[in-house]
This record gives sequence, C-alpha cells and structure tokens, in this order.
Amino acid sequence: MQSTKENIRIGFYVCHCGHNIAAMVDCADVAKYVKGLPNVVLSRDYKYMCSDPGQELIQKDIREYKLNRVVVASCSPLLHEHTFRSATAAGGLNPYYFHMVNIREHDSWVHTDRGEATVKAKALAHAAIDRVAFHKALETKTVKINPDALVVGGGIAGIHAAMTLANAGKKVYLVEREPSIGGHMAKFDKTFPTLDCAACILTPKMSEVGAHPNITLWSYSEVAQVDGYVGNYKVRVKRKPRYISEERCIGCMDCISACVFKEPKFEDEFNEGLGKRKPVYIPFPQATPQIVVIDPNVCLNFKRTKGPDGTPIVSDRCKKTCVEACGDKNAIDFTQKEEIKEIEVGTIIVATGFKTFDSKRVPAYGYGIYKNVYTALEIERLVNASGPTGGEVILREGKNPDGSPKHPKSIGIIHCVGSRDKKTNVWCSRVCCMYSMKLAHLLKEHTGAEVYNFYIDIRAPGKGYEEFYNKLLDEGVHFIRGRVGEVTDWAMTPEEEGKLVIRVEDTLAGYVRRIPVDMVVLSSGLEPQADAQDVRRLFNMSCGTEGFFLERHPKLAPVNTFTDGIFIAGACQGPRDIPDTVAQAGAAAAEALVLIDKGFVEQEPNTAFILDEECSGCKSCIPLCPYSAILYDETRKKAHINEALCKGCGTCVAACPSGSIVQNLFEDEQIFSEIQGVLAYD
Amino acid sequence: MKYSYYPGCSLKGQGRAYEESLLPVMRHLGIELEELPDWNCCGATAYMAVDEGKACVAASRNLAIAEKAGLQQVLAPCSACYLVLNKTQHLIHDYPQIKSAVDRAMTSVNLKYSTDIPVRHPLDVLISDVGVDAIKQKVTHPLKGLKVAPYYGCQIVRPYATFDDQFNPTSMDRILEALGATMVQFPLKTKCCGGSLTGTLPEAGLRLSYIILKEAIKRGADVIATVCPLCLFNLDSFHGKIAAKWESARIPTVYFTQLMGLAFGMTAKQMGLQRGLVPMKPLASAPACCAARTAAAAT
Amino acid sequence: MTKEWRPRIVAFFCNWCTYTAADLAGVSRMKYASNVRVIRLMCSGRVDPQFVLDALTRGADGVLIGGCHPGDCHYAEGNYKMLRRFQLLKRLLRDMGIEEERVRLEWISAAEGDKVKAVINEMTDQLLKVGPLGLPQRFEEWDKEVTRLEEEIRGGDAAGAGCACAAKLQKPAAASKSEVAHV
Amino acid sequence: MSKPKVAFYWCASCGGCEETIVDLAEDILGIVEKVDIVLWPVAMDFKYKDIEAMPDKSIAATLLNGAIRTTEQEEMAHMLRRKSQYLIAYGACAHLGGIPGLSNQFSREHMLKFNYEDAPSMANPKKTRPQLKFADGGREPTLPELHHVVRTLDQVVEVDYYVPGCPPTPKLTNVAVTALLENRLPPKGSVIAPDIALCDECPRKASKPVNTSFTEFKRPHQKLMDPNLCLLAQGIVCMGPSTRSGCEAACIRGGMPCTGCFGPTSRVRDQGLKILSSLCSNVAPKENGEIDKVLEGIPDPVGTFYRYGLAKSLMRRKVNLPVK
Repeated sequence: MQSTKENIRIGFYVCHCGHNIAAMVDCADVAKYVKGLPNVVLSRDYKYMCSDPGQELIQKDIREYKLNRVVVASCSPLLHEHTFRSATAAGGLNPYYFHMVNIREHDSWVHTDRGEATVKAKALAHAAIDRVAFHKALETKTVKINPDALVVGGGIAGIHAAMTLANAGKKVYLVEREPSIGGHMAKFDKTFPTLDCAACILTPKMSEVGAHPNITLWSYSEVAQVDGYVGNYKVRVKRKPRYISEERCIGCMDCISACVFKEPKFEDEFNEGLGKRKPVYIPFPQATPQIVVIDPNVCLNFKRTKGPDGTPIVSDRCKKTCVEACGDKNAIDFTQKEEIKEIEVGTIIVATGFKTFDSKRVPAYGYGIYKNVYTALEIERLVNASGPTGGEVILREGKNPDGSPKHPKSIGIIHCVGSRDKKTNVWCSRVCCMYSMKLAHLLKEHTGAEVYNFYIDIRAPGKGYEEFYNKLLDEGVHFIRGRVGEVTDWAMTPEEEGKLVIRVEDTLAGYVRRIPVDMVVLSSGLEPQADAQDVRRLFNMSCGTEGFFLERHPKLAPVNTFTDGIFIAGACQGPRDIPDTVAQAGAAAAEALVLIDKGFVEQEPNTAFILDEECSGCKSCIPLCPYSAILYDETRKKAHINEALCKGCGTCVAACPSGSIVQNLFEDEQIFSEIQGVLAYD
Repeated sequence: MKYSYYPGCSLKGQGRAYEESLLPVMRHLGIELEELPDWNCCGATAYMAVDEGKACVAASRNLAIAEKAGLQQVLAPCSACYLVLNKTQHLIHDYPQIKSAVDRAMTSVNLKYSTDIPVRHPLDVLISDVGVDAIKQKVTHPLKGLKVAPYYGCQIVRPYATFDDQFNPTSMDRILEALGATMVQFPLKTKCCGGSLTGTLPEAGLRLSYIILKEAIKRGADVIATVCPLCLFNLDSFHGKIAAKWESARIPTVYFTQLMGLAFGMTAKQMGLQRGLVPMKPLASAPACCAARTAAAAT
Repeated sequence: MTKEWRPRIVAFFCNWCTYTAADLAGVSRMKYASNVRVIRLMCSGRVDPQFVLDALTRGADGVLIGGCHPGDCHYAEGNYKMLRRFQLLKRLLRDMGIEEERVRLEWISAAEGDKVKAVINEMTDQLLKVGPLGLPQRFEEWDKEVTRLEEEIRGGDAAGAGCACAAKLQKPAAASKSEVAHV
Repeated sequence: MSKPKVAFYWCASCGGCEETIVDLAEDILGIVEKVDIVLWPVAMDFKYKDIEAMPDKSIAATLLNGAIRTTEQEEMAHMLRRKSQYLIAYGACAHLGGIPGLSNQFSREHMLKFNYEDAPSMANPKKTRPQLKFADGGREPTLPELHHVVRTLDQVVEVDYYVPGCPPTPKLTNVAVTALLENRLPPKGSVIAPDIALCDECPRKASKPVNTSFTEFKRPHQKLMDPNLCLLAQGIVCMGPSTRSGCEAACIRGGMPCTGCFGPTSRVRDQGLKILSSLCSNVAPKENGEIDKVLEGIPDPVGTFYRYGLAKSLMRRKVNLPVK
C-alpha cells in the first residue's frame, strides 16, 4: 500500500458555504469525525473555502503542517476543483494531491434531514480521505490551439462572433446553411424598442463579413463531421451545389431576368411564402454573398426525378436563357456537385439559432384554416418596405366591393402561441411580448386599424422596453389580458359576419368576450431548430430538456459547453432578443480568443497508460478506444497508448482482463478505496 | 381484429340506431365485436359528479370482466362510456384512495383490476386500425353531393386527446370524406350540445342545441353527423321547442356509422335511420330501392 | 443504534451527463433520498464490474450506474460498453442469488436533474421492499463454522505459551495483494 | 545437519495435484534426496498423532492441495499451519477453491441429497446418509462434518505461497521446491507463476486480429475449431487474457480454450468479472436485444468465468444460500 512507502499527511477542510452547506450539514461534526481518520493531520471547518482567506489557509497549512494531501469538502468539483488544485499547487504541492468532496449539490441542497445529510457528508469525506492517500503527483498536459476558428450559423449571433474574431486578426470560417447569411434578423422590418430598421443595422455588417479578408464565408453549406478535440478540430463541411460558380458570379442578376419563367412562380422562402420567386433567384436584395442560386426542384433544366443517391439529374431540356444572359462570365454550372471541404480549426462557435413554433399545432387559433390568420414572421414581411407587398398590409382573403385589395380595420395579436403551455412548450419565448408590441405599433402605423393584444402577462424587462409598452398604451393599442380560447368564423351577430371572432376570457374585466377582427396575428414562440439533436451530437454538446443547447454553467459559463473549445451563442441556447444575442456572441468570441491567444490549453492528466511489463498483448483493449489511441506494437507484442490521443474515458481500463491498464486520477486502487470509504460510515 | 364491445345503456335504448348501424358496418369491415358479458352501467352522468369513487367502481367492474375474459381491447361507442372508462383508468393511477376502493370492491366479487385494457372509440379504431383506404375500398354507393356538418361533441377528445386533436378533431371528417361526402367547415365541432341541461335547465340547454343546428344550416349542411347518443338526442328531439322559442332549425342528425352503412350499400332501415325524428333526404347515389326505403324510413 | 434500516446505494456517475445532472438536481434544490453515495468517473465505460461487486460485498444494498443516453456519450461509445457488460452482469448476479433491483443502469443526461431524483427515490423504494443485502454480515454468518475452531486453537496457543503461529485469518473479501513474482 | 522436513497433504481435491508430484519424474529423486517427507497420505502411511507430536514449526514446508470442505480438512489445515514454517497452497483448489468451489452455488443439503439420493448413478433405496457419529460394538466412531461453504486454504489459515494450476505443472512445482530449498523466496503471499496473462506465452497470440469484436459465442463442442487461430477470434470463450500464465498454454496447445485455473494476476480482484468486462465490452451490437442474443452463447456465466475461482471471487458463494 502507498501509505507504507510514504508518510501520508492529509489536511481536511469542510466548507460552510455560508449557510448553503452549514444549514443542512453539521460541518464542525464532520471535521471532528474526519480528524479521527487515518493519516489525517488536521481537519478544519471554514465559512468560505473558495475565498482568498480560505485558499490561503490551505497554503499556510501545507507549509506549517507539512501536509502532502489536501481534501476539501464543499461544492461540486465541476465548479471549484480547479480553484483548490491551484491553492494546493500554490502551497507547494503537486495539484493532483488534492481531492474534492461534493457536499453541496449532492448533499446539503438535496436533502431535508440534517442528521442524514451530515452522515452522508461524513461518508463522502471518509471516501476522499481513503482515496487521496493513493493519489500521485501528475503533470498537467498542454495542448496547442490552432488559431483558426469556425463559426456555425450566419444569423446575427454568428455574424457578430465571426466579425469579432476576424477583427482580432483570427482566421474564421463562417458556415451558413441558407444561400445567404442574415438569419431571422434579415427578415425583420424594425427592431424593438428603438424601431431601428433591421436591414439598416444588419446589412452593413453582412457586407463587412462578405468582404472581410479574415473570413471565409461558406453559405449554402453544412457541417458534416467534427473530429478531434480542443485546439485541434478537424471539420468536414458539406457545400451544397447552388449550380453557380461562386468565383465567377458577380451578382448582376441578369440571369434572373433572363429566366424562361417570365414571372416569379415559386414560393419564396425568405418572404415566408407570401411572395414568389423564380427557379434562379437571390433570396433578398441585400443577400450576402451576392450570388444567385438555382433551385433544382423547379428549374426546367433538371428532371423531376432524382438520381438514386438523391442528387438532381440535368435534363438539358430548357432553353437556358440564363446561361445566355450570363455570357462570358460563364458562372452557371448545371453539373455542380456537392463538395466536401476539410478544415482544421482550434475553436468552434455554434450559433445555429432557433425556429418558430408551428402555429398549426394549435388548431384552435385557425392558422392554415382561416386565410387571414398570420404568423408574426409573415407580418414582418408584410409590413416590410422591401417585402412582397412593398409594405402594404393587404389581407390574404377578401376584396373590397370595387375589387381592390382589402386592408384590415381591426387586428388581433395573440401572444404566447405555443409558449407557456404544458401542451406545447412550457417556456416563455422571451421576445414575443416585445415583438408583438412592435408589430402592433407598425400595423397601426401602416393601417390605422384598431389593434388588440391578447396577452397572459406583459414581460418587458429590457432597457427601454417598459417605456415602449407605455408608448403603445398611449397610442391607443388595446391590451386584453387573457389566453385566447379560439379563433373562429362562427358569427353570432350580424357585426361578426365575415370576420374572425377571437373568443377570450378577459381576466381583468372578468367575463368572456368575443372580439371580431379582420386579421389575426399569432405571436408564435421560439423553439430549438428541428435538427438541434443532430447538431448537438455533431459537436458533442448536450441539450436541455426543451432541446436548446446546454451551457456549461447557467451563470458562470453561459457560452461554454461541456466540450472544451466549443462555444454557443444566440438563440440556439435559449430564446433571446437581438441585444442579448449580440452580447452573447461577443462573449463566445472572447472565450474563443482566450484559448487562441493563450496558444495552448491545459488538460486533465486523466489519461490511461499500459503497464508495459504486465501487458500480455491480448489486444482486448484495442478495438475499444474511440480515438484509436491504443496501438498494438508488433515488435514488442504489447499494447501501447498514445497519450496525446487518449481522452481519459477509462473504458479500456475497465475492460483490461489482466488489470494492466491504469488511468491517472482514476486508478483502480483509488476507486476501490473510495468505495470502501463511502461504505465505511453508516 | 377482435374487440370487446361495451354498448352501455344508450346503445341498447335511446341510441339503438347507433348499435344497429355500428355492428353491421364493423362486421362489413372485418372487425369482430364480441359483447362484453354481464356488463353494467359505466358510471356516467350524475354518478361521476356525486361520487367519483363509486363511479369508478362501477366502471372498473366492466374493465375487470374484460380482463378476466382475457380481452385485449374494449370498444366503447358512446362518448360518455368512452370518457368514463378512460377517466377511471386515469383516476385509479392518480389516486390511491380510488385504487383501494376499486380493489376492495373487485375482490368482493372475485374480480381483479390489474392492467389497463385500452378503451377505444370506434372513430379511433376506424382511423388507426382499419384505415381510410380500407374504408374507401368498401364504398359502393358514394355519398356524392351530401354536405355534412361533422359534430364530435365534447367528450371524445376532451380531456384525453388520444387519437385526435383536442380542438379540431378530423377523424370523422376523414372517414366521411372517404365515403364521398363533403364536409362543411364547421367550427362548432366540439361545442356543447346542451348535454343534460336540455332536461334540467332547458332555456340554457336548448339554446346550445339551437346554436349548433342553426350554424350547420347556415353553412349549407344537409345533415349533421355525430358520434354521441346524447348529442343526437339533443339535436334531434327539440325542434318544436326550438322553433317556438327562436326559429325553425330543422336539419337531420345521424350517427356517422349510419352514413357509413349507406355508403356500403346497406339500407336506411338496416341502419335504423327511421328512428330519427327529422328525416334525412334520400341520397342521389343510393340505388332506387334504397332511395325509396330511405324516404320510407324517413316518414 | 435503533435507527431504522435504510438501503445504502453506491452510485457510479459519469462526469459529463449523470454527475452533472446530479449537480443540476442540487442547483434546482430537488429533494431526494439521502442514502446514495456518488462516485464520479469520467465515463460509464470506466465502470469495472469489480467496482459493482466490491461495493456490494462491502455492504452496499444497491449499485446505481449512470451514463449518457445512447448516442450521447462524451467519448462516443463508452456507455454502450457498459451496457453490454451490464447485460451479462445482470444474469451473473441473478445466478448468484442477487435480486435484480440491486444493480441498475440508467441513462441520465446533463439536463435530467429530475430523473436523478426520480431514479434514486424509486430505487430506494424498491430496495426498501427487497430488504438489506448485508453481504459482510452474511460472510460473517457463513464463517462462523470455521471461526469456532480457529478461536479454539488461538485460545490453546495463548495457554501453551511459546507457540507464535497464531493463524491470522486472512479476510476473505480482501483479495490477497501478492507482489509480483517472476520465476 | 538433518534434511529439511516436507509434508504433502490433500484436502478437497481430485488427486491430480498428487499426480504432479509423481510427474516430476526423475526430478523427484533429487528432491527426495534433499528432504525428509514426513507426511504424504497418498503414498505413505503416517498417523495423525505422529504429526501432532512434532514440535511447532518443525516442518520446513507443507504443500497442501485441495479446498477446505470438511471439519477434518479444516483441522488439518490448522495443524499443518502450526507445524510448518511455510504453508503453500498447492493447486487451484487450495489457491482458488477450484472445481469443488463450484458447489458454492448450492446448499449443503442440495449437495447431499443429490449425491446420496438423486444422482442417476446412485443406488440407495434407504436414502442412507453419512452420519457424524455412530455406535459400533461399544465404540463411537465419528466422521468429519461437511461445511456449508467451500473455502480456499487462505480463507481458513494464513498461507505463505501459492502454486497455481489444475494441476500445477511439474516445472512450476520444481521452481517452487527449489526456491524453498535454496531459500530464494519471493515476498510472502506470492503466487509462484509469472504475473502476466496467458496470452503472453500463447502459441496462437499472433493470430488474434487487433479488431476482434464478438457477434456470437460458441462452446468448444459447438464448433469445428481452427487449430491455429486464436480461440477468441473464433468466438470461443477463452479465459487466457485474464489468467496468469505459467502453464505454457497447455490447454490451448491441446486444442481447448483456457478455463482459468491459474487464477487472476495480482492486479485483479475478481478474475471472472474481469473477463466478463473484457468480453462484453467487445460484443458488437448496441441494442439490448441483440446484445443479449450474442451473450446467449454464454449460457452459464458462473460456471464459465468461475470454473476454478468461485470460492475466491468477491461473492464467494451464491449469496442467498443457508448455513443451517
């Protein structure tokens, strides 16, 4: 046993964490109990171990009492293990002579009986005392950081993160799934509460991205595979064929006007289907990059049927007036195929955004049943001067007696569609109060209609937000508190005929109301992207229960993930508005810069190694390593672990049939002693 | 496919036209229904409101009998039965007091309630197990031109929306469309028919029936199709009173199974259509003899 | 001590999912049974079946192993390796007379603090029904048939002074840690 | 100077270990020359009281084979411990419990009933069982009692060294005896065999592919085996990777898989669990049902993984068996 070779001297500290631990665990009693355990030289309880005086106490004791092991019982090691290892090192010991006991998250916070919680704390402390005797001095590994970065998603979050990194002089790959960057923000008309024109503040940033020498912009592309680890990621990016050479297209759009389709005929995704586009198109005037796309599903030059691998087949049956118009530029290439690019980056920022709740999931609100029920995003396009109607708010259904398009005279905006509801999404979408009010303002401004907002609560906690709400009240926008029961065309009175009736319990007035309107706007909530689960697997991240990407710590590491070197920004982490998104994107970029500028990262030395003498060369471990870190040395007939590739999962250690692999920090003897320890105290 | 058929009181009494149409239609579609032996009241209406425990005991006896007989599924066509049997299963899970009351009662009659046998509605079975395509294949006399207001009533999708949407159910729409009928856009699909208020508080209850009838007529429906004996009773029985109080709102109300039977070439009489108080107009598509019978049955 | 018996559970949680979920349960102030003792490992793939049995033979009434959901392992597939071991281990334990409820493998993601709570409470309830395993006590009970003679001899030795070979019983549960012998 | 005294004794064993002594062939002559054999029941006649009369520690070494199953064996173990300077657990039964240890899956009553009543080869219409005491012409002879639990030697008395194997090879026996005679002893508690798994000296080692994963397991009688290919690569459960070497892969050379008689290496606490961990980790499928299907090929994990080591395993014995 270790202790026979070395005189183990353990210092034990139990932290009160203010009342967080002390209220449920009798810290003094724990300290007293531990004092009586073998090898323990001193045992103290202290109010805040993580404070400077707490850390200094450890350092002083190491010197004074010649401690060679330190155990702290406090919070989760995921929070403060690093802090106390550093304190141990500052006291002159190898930091890995430290071990931590979690008596807050795993004990005081989750139990209600002080006696039981104290017993548990003692058992956990006992285990640590037993375990730490087996600890060994280890060296911290460092890994170099590739200074190039990858940003996934070209919405406002991705754009801001990429610009921040690029302006700091780093090379950035920005990968966007759609043909243009801009994301949801590009579709918005104005932004709340300042009513800045979204395009006016976003498009300059977009062109800057497009022109930045440090940014490689790959639109219409998706990340297909991510390998490697912090500082050294190998990423495969799938570049979808847009049938246009990005190098040759100058964005003149002559091809669009020359297309054999004289009129736009196909649903325009950017305008939420409210407008039409041609098979060859540019998503919107300020699209970045300014390069057209050909949609093979509708372009006449492609067959209706696709090849066995799903790729479109060129039919050559169109007159190809577009090619003619392109002329010498020769940018149109119907033979373009999907391409895979491989890049190496050190850090990755995932900013894949959100999707809006599908309002059809609440049939009571009539979306998809009644034509004059709109989603908020449709209204954004409808009130937008560059939208399909040039900013004129025209109803989808109904004409004036003279046959002219009809404008709404009354509009109902329903908040929280799909949100704050156990049947759909329980969370608050955080932006829908504010954007509903913004749309209320814009609709009133455009149409002069009576606008009713139906809300559960008005949540306006941002800077200038409450003031915006007050402004709307002054403008005469109606606010009715109550969750809408249904939207129906069932008229009970002549005034309701031909209208959409919103039935709602007005909880301030205390009765059920029927409010007939011409137009209903559904403020749909925010949801994780449909493929969020796939994306999270791709980047080895976690998702919360609702499906948004999980941050490493909600307060202390809000843009970090559980995978080092991968950060998250924007609404892929949870619903948020533009100011918060930009702030978070900046934070993610700063976190990435910390790694890049430091140049290396320290890694847990929890790697495994083979006991060379003892290895029989049975090869059982070799196929188990997901990182191919275990190789079979044909000359020596033994297995060998490449420490640089080992990530420290310990699977091979558990599976070695002759016990000839050891994992640093998680040696068999350390774990056995921990098991013995937790069971030593009843 | 074999199901245990739980008729409940309605299908043997007031709503016998439902049984008369349901059984041949299901047989025609290859579904075997075996009537649950020695069934008793489902525990619906006032019972549930007065004493949930006892209502659950009544309901669970039926389920325990089915369990003892080793039956896999129970088919409950009446909306009230369907709801109460389902509700009983939920309550047994959620409330230990109810579970112990049920256990005690079952033990005393040598029965045991241990598993939840799925309680299914005919709409569910037709949509999920049989499928619209299979129904379509059996149609010999498509209901061309018949405009139907599909009326589901409040109970089959609320509160337990298991097979259809809670606010806008469409299973019956899809079945009737497969028969060739046209659905009118009917926003009152799941609104209240008046329920037992037509008896206890007629001025409130009748008004609710009137609203549904009037809206169906307004939307150009020829007939209201329903799945519930009580809805049919309310919508079919008070036309005189409704006319006296408001205006005449005469439109026939039938069980959706009756329409299915007609489309499968069965006669109006076989489908019990003669039991309706407001007669349904003969169908253009029906063979001459059938049309005559429909008319005869109607009068 | 007249304290009523409570099952003792040793839990092996992977660092990335289940340990984090247990932290989340703490941060969310969820309340659960206090009889679980968590040992942190980097991956459920590190769980050596020896750990499970060592815990049981040292007095645990149950062992709970927590890992990431299939497909979500931080190390790609460590959890599958644990799952495969677990499938055979369950059979082996059954053949050795250990009730199924005592050893449990659960996939708990970092977001499922509530599942940590539910699983621990459920397992505690199940073990309360199954009762104590008490292997150390059982071993002691088994060994009564041989300790009698040993004590007799020891007593004799003490009387017949000069005999220094009082046979010290090697504790059966602790494996002999013999040094390496190359011959 | 008198020759050192050596004793051989057997407890619950088959006699195979005694054979090994004989298998030393000419070498035994060299040993016999150097030592006085004071006890060897299988070959010579000695009386209990003669041993009892010897001074404590007067025997240099006792090589005891067999597990401890009866009160008599227990008593002998204690006595020989007292009389010997070195007590050596000789062979798998003394070391690990061995084949007799497998009866730790059953109760004593079950074993007695089977052996004296139910066994197909048993003709015992009166169901007579051995009696602990019986009267015979005024005398009252006694028989030893069967313990409920089969034990390894070191679970009853302190053991100095272990010579593993079922049976130990003559070569290892020679090594052990020579080491004793020449007083070149390894640290107390050592197993006299290399502390490395069997694959190290397996003739088929090179034939195992580095990416062996299992899609099925077969038992030796279920398959026509390739005589040169690693048995694990053929889906045959071979305990070699978790078993100490030193036997020179005798079974594998004979065409059969290793069943683990040499026990685990010093770094392993439970040989069976370790091979389980290793084999299962390398099972190919990922779904419960498919995993189970592959593992069906190991119908009796206890009998397979603890062929020799059950008494020495962490659980020792089926835990819900009675001791009354």
